[in-house]
Parts: sequence; structure tokens; C-alpha cells
Amino acid sequence: MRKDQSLGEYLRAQGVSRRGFLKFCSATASMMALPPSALAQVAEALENARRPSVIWLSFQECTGCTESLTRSHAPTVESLIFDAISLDYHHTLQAAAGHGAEEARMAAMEENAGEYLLVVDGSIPVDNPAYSTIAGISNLDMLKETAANAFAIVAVGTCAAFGGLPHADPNPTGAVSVSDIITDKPIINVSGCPPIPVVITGVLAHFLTFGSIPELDALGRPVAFFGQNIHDRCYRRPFYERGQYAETFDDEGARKGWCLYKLGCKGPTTYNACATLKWNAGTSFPIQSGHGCIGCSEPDFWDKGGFYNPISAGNWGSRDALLGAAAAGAALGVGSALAARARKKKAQAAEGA
Amino acid sequence: MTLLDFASGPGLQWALWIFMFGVVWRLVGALFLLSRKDLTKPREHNSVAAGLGAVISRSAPAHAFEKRILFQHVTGYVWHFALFISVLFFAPHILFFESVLGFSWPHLPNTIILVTAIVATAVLIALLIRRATHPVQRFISNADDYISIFVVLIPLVTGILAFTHFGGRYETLLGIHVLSVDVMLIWFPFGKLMHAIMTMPARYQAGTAFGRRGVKA
Amino acid sequence: MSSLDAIPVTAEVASGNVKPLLHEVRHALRRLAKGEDGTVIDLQSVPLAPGEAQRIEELLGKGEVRAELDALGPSVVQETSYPGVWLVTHSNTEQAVVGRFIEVTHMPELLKSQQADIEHGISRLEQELEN
Amino acid sequence: MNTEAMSLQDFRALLQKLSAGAPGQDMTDEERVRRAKKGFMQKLNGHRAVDLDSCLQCGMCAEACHFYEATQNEKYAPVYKFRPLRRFYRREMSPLRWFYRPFTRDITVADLKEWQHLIYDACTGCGRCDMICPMGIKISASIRVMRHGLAAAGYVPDEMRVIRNEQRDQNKLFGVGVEQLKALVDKLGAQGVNIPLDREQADVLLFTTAVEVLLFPDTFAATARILNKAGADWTIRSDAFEAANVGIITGDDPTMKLAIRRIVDKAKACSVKTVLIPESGHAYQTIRWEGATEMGGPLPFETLSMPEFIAGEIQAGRLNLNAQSNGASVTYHDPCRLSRKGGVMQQPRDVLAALGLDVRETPANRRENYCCGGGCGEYVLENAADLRQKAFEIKRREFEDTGADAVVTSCANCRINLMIGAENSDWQTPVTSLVETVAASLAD
Repeated sequence: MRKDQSLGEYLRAQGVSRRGFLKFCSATASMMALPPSALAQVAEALENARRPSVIWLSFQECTGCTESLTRSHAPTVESLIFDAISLDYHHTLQAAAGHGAEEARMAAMEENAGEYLLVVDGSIPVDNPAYSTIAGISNLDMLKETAANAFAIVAVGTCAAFGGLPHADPNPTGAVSVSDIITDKPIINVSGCPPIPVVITGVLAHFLTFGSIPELDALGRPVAFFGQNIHDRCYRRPFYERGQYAETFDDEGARKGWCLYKLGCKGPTTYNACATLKWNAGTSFPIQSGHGCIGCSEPDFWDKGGFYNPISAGNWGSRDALLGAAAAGAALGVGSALAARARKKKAQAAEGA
Repeated sequence: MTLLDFASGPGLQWALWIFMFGVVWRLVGALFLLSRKDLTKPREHNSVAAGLGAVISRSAPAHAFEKRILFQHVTGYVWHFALFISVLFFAPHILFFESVLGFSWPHLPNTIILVTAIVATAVLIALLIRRATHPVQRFISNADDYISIFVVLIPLVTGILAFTHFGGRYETLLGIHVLSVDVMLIWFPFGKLMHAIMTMPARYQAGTAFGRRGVKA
Repeated sequence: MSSLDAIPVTAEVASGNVKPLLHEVRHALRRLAKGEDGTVIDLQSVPLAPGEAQRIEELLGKGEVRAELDALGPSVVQETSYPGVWLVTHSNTEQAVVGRFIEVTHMPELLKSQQADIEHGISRLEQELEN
Repeated sequence: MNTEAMSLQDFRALLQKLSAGAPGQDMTDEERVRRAKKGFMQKLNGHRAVDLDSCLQCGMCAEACHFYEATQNEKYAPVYKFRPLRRFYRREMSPLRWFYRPFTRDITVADLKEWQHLIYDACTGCGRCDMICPMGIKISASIRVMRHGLAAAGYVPDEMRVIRNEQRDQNKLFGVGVEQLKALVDKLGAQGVNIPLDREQADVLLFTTAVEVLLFPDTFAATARILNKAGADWTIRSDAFEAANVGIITGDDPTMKLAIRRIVDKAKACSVKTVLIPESGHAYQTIRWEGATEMGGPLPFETLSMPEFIAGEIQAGRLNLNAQSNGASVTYHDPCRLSRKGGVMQQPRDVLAALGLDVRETPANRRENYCCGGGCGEYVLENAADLRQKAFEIKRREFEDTGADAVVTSCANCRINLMIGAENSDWQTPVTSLVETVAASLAD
């Protein structure tokens, strides 16, 4: 796709019929969690959309986010989205390596200054910049440099969005999120470990379609995908209401597909689209497969007292400490009573009675 | 750290420590003041039976008083039962108790809990209004009385809101709910909520004292 | 598939969303009958328990018309046993479902020949005739 | 039998003059507060601590209090009456004293003055509130600690102080001493009632009270006749006949102990098996339920109230009675110190039933009975006369509810108070003594 071509022109040139385009549009609208009634608007916007430049930086990450994206739906409608953007730098995917790769990045930044979209996965170590470098450039420097002229930043995955696993206690690298460093650019947090691929492409589609960033929640996540918690959209919710819970992973309740709250499901406090979009092309999602939600799209999900620790059990420490507190209370109680009795004895002696 | 993380993490931890420490401190400190042994010859009676008898019998007023305290008696029962059911038989609560105590018990369906919680809240508000308006109660009340009502009322209200997802995001409501429980636990040993612990020794000692004189406490 | 079937998980689960969905379809049909606009329901936006999508399909049944089209992968447009209610399933070139809609309309837009395609067709036909 | 006695009017006139003889008290405010606190401290123990820490402030106790019921004055709620004690406990003795201190006001002389009215005038220590408290708090026990502190601070009301001093210093009450008793014994002897005065040894040692000698010599005579009829080996000592204990009434511990010791020592000296307490509720409570503890060890005799003694004698077949068959009805007024504080509730009813009387119960009876309105010596307080009269109206309603021909009780204090109340309100139903009722039916 040439830079001066609109998406409509590009698709037609690819031999895609108008029917095919409409199908693409309705799949895209669905992907962006837009109502079907928005189809005409989407079609018109996409028809005239121009090809944006995208630079993808990977820092302290596991490549799971990229895997999620590239392994799931390709080569399909979503891949067209990727065809429709100019992915100018992605050191895992691009053919170029070494200086060539860095030159591509610099060129894209220069050419599209103020217009390119920066996608980041992975967290940024700030304790020591040498913990993670690319081409000898520390993650921190590369982020600052690349973000400076970006139109907006998409922080893909919980690491980039909130620090993620590297940030987990005791955070040996001093890992931080993109938004901890960049404060003067719009940042879209597409959290999840990994994020639902459709959500990643949905955000890109939104940018492609409307040239703007979608509506965000308090944590910078697109409301369209993160507006509701898993629990509220979970098909097992009726069991919660009726108080029917699986007590173990192999009991009658588990077999009958009852609520997994007691097994530590974090659905009630986790905002993501898993319960509706599901995974693997809409096949299933963790709760459907019988495991509670681990809350991977929420900040610090790794440090919330255990995946199998029910939300309401709290994270209150050890029983021994409680007994210790009771023992200290008993000691103080005895002590205070002894002191009071000594004073009372003195008062009685003074009476001489 | 989110509100919920704080409330159910360090907040809950400190609250439980203070609760345990304070309750034992106050209970031991009061009992250990000791009392002079009663050397009079008792009437024929079983001291333990009399004590335990009073623990039970004081749950209902003596006949002559029934009519005069009917409102308090009925609301007292409804309040405590509704509260206990809501606190002790809601599945998420049981998970908390299980984490502390190491054992659990069956729960009730959530809809029943919702009803009992609403009943408990309504009764507590009625009792609050009565305390503020009844001549005797208004006159004798002090800050503790109102604080104790509020620190119990707020967990109830926030619990209902969190359960119904009404008025905010769930984890925020839950965070406020757990935080209010933290506050309640911290206040518990220092205010009159302590009656929940003191009821037994107080009734027991009345039972033995009256029992040795041949009087049903 | 046989090994998966051996897992003793029964799908007797109900999200409670099937009935409301069908009611929505009913209201949409009423509006259509009165001459108002059609309605499209994105099934991906509705939380459904395993098996419920099939159940909806079964409840709606199959009507007289079934059309298959091949554009960026196969799509199936099936009229249900309730005239005016269509089930549209888009798949990608890998045959994976990428979108599933219930359309309440006289005729799904996608079935009509599109103006742009018609124009493109004219030019192709003219080219053919010129040769 | 009708022995000449002081009239009720004369006795009331005597009471009115009591406070005139009260000695002045010279104590600074600081000293009073200090003494009150020391008094509280001496009596605060684990039981009271548990009580004070259990209170819910529900206010139900007000519904048990005859003074609150009669006046609807919230200040008379029993829970309020021990408020200074709770403040002291929270500041000085509670395990949480370090926490409470900044939030808890210290006791002032103004408080002590205010509570003198609440504790002496507006509380008879009847303990009816003890029976209603859902926490089982013995409110009357805390009231006694309050009295102890107030007494230590010199806040015993004048009338009570006069009789307290009289008992403590002269071993007399209302001017009744050895001579007055001997005169009565002589008079009764002349009427044919044999009273074995001042025997060195006996099985039963009878006590009486100054009030009985003055006002109710018939009761004393009736007691003697019953003892004689039952063939008891008994005596009464002119050097220690007073059963009443103004110490316990006022909250003055040394006087209470002194009065108990006079009785216990005499009983020991006479090697008696039984100490027989006359119709005086608080005297029974003091010897029977506090004596051993106050004296530091078990007592070598049993202590019986008159209803217990009479019921026992009837049961043993030593006392034959002419059961009446005229269908006369009575209602029994339970003296608080005998009933809920003494466990003597069935015996008087058994005795009355043995007399063939139609015993009718007031709506509230036995352990739930309403106080006469002036118990625990409260009837001597002139300031509280109006308050007492209002409380008496409750009793009157209860009595009238039964439709009984007469009210029988077994406590001179209750009887005086009921008689005064009846006189004030021109209520005609006679108020009589259990002992006299029994004596009237002694079979020949």
C-alpha cells in the first residue's frame, strides 16, 4: 500500500470487492466493539483512511504480546489491518537487523514526525539502564527519543501498561510502565498478559479508522474493551448469584461449570473483554475452560496474594502474627490489671479497714 | 496500590492485629482485676449451670418487662440475626473466615444474604433514629454509641452497594467496604462493640451470683 | 475431538442471555413489520455460555433462503425460520469465524450487488466486449 | 394482741426532725473528690469491670426502674446513675485507661452533688434493673459502689448520716437501745408473751430492729409467740439485738462491718445454730449474703429470714396453724432483699397458703416485683418524699389489680413505706406483716 493511497483504493487494487470491503468493515467494527449501526460510518472512514506509520518497541518483555497478535488470526481480516499500516520498526518481526533496523526507525520517525503511532510492549528498567538495551541504547533513552515525536503511544501488555511481571515485588530492575516515564503524550494502555489480540488490532483499527484515540478509562484503557469487568459479563455469573461455587477443581461444582469465585477467580475486580470476545478466535476464555481469572489486565496482578486466594479472603499475613498480637494483648491486660490492683491495695490499706 | 489492595492487604492486617491485641487486652485486663471470693454458704445450686443458664436466659426479657421493651427486644433480635446471617453465611465472607480460622461452613444463596443485609441495615437505621430521639437513649448516649453504630452501618451499606454494583466500580465499592470493615475491627476493642465478647462473662457472672442465692438470673 | 469429548464437563450452563436476546429479536421484527429500519445484533458482544450460540441457532431454525458468498473468505447468510431474521456468519480465509450477526431486515445488505462492484463489472464487461 | 406502739404520724414526725441533728461536715472540694475516687477504687473489682465494660447503653434498665416509670425523667435511668463510676473506671482502672483518659471527663464535686440525689433519693438499690439488663449487668452492685464513694466523700444525706452515726457510735437506732428493748420485753411478758432475754446459750438467736420495737411491737410479739409455739430453744440479746445495718444502706463500709461483727460475735458467743433475722430485708441480705465474706470466713451458724424459718417449722410439723376458711384474699409484696436478692420467694407463699388464704399475685411478682418505693432506708429521706409517693402509685395499681383484701409483706421497711404511701393517698387496704398474719392463726 502506497502512502498516498486510501485504504479503499488499496483494497480495490488488491481485488477485494465492495462486498469484501463491507465484510471487512463489519468485522472491524465488531473488533472495535462498535455497535453494528456504526457500520456505515466505519466504512466511510476506512474508505478514506490513510496509511499510518507504526513503530513498535519491545523492552523488558517476553514477546508474548507479539505472539498473541501474530499467532492468532493471521492471515485474515486483521492482517489487512497490518497491511493497512506501515509497521516501520518491530525488531522481532522486521527483516532488517542491526544498524539497518535502527536506521529504519530513525527514518520513520523523521518522515512521520508528529504523526506516527508508537507501540510499546515490555516495561522499562530504571534502576540501571544497562539491564535492557537495544543496539546499545537503553530502553529508557529509546522510549524518550521515540515518544518525543509520536502522535500517541499504545502500551501493549500489562508490562508496558502497568509494569507487569518485571514490576512484581521485589521489582529487581526497577521496572516501570510507559506512563511512568512519558507524561506529555496520549497513551492507550492495552493491558493483559497477553492482551486479547482482537483488542490490540481493535485499537489499531480505531486509530486507522478515525485517526484518533478511543475513549479511555481511569487506567488509560479503551473503555470499549475494558469498560466492564469479567464478572459482570461472565456466563457463570448466575451461579454466583445463586451461591453455587466450585470448591475444588475436580468437584461436582467444577464439572457443572459453577462459579469459580472460591477458587480465587479475580473476575469481579478485573476489567477486560475476555468474557465476550474470548480467545482463539472466540473459542473460549480461562473461566470457560474451568480456571478462574487471574486478573492479568490489572495493575500488580502478580502481587495480590495468590491466584487461588479468593478476593474476599484478604491478604492479611500470617495466623502466627495474629496469635502474637493476642499474646501481646494478654500481657498488657495482665500488666494493666496488676498495676490497677496494686493501686487499689494501696487505697484499701490507707483506709485501714 | 489500589484502595482494595490496601484495604484487604496492609489495612486488614493492621486491623486484625489491633482487633486481636485490643480484644484480649481489654478482656484479660478486666477479668484479671479479680473479685473477692464469695464466702457465704450458697443455696443448693450448680454454679456452672447457673452461669450458663443466664447466658441463655438473658436472651429474653423476664415476663414482667416484656411489654415495656418490646420494640428493643424485637429489633434487637431481628438486627442480630440479620447481621449474623449476612456476616457469617455470605460465601465471600466465609472465605475470609476460612482464611483466618482454617475451617469453613456452608453458605446461603446470595439473594437471601441481600435480603438479610437490607433488613439489618434498615433495623440499624431505625435503632440509630431511636437513639437520637428516645428521651432516655438520647440522654445517656455518648460518642461511642454513635461511632459504634456508624462503623457497623457503613460496612453494611457499602457491602450492599458492592454486592449490587451500585454507585461505583465494583473494586472501588469493595475497597471501601473492606476499608470500613478495617475501621470497624480497629474500633471494636475500644468501643461498646466489645459487648459481643463481654456478653458471655457478664451474663455468666450474673448467673452464678444470682444462682448461689437461689434466684434465676 | 474424541479425547476432548471424554472430558466430563457438561455444558448445561446458562448465561441467562438467550431469552433476552430472542426478545430483542422479537422487538426488532415488530419494528421491521411497521416499516421501520432493520436491526443488526453483534453476537460477539453478548456473553454466551458454551453451547448457547448453537442453541440460539437451533431455536431460530432454518428458513427458505441460504446464500454463501466468497469475499475475503466465505460468509454464510441464512434466513431463519422466522422470516426477516437472518443469521450472518463471516469466516476468514482460514475458515475461522470472525463475525456473527443476527440481522433483522428484509434482505441483508451484503447480498445485494454493490454499486461499486456493479460499476467495476460494467467496465470489465465493456473491456471483454472490446476485445 | 395489741401492744402500744408509736403511731405512724409520730414516727413520720420523728423522721422529719432527723436531719436537724446532722453534724456539720468540713471537707474541701478536692478532699471530697479524692475520697470519692478512693472509695470507688476500693470497691472496683473484676465483676464490676466486666459489668462496666459490657454496657450497651440500650437504656432498657430505665424500663425496670419504678422512679423512671413514675416520673419519666431520663435522669433516673439506672445506667445514668453509675455514670461517674464508669468515668472513674475508664480513667483509672480500665485496661484501656490510657486510651480512655483523654476522652473521659474527670469527676467533680458538682457531679458528686448531682449524684447524691440520683443515688440516695432516686434509687432504693432494689435491683429490679439487674433483672432486665440483657447483658446481665448487676447495676445495683455498681450503685453500691457509687454509694461507697459518695459516703467516703461525705455525701450521705443528713437523715441517713444521723442514724448511721447513732448506730456506729451508740449502738442505737431512732433512740432505741437496751432500755427500750427491755421495756418492751417486760410489757410483753406482762401480756403473757414469754421472751427468754439474754440467755447465754441457745439454738436460735433472734434479732429485731429499732423500727419493730418502736412501730411494730406486735410483730416482735408475734415472732416470740411463733418461736415459743414451735418449741424453739431461743433467746434475744439486749446487748446485740439490732439487725438493721445503716452501714450497708449508706455505703459506709466500716459501719457495715461493725454492725455485722456485733451480730456475728454475739451469735458465736452464744454458740447458736441459727441466727433468725426479723422482718427486715436488708438485714437478711447483709448477714446471709455478705456476712461470711465480710468476716473473712464461713460463719458457724445458719441465717434464716422469718419466712424461711416459719415455712421450715410448718414443714417439720412443729407449728400447727388454724387454716382460715373465710376466703380472705391477700397479696404478697416481695421485699427486694428477700426475693431477687435473697432467694426467699416461695416460702412466704407457702406459709400464706398454709394459712388457707387466697394468695393473689401482683402482675409483677417474685424476682420481678416492684420495689415498695422507699427501700434500703430511703424512706427516711425527706427530700425524696414526693418521688416516693409517685413510685408508690405504681405499687398501688399493682395491688389494686389483684383485688386482694390485704397486702402482706415480710420487711418492716417495705411496710412503713407502703403504709406512708397509703396514708398519703388515703388508700384503705391494710398493709400487714407475714409474721403477724401467722401468729394470728396459731392453733392452740
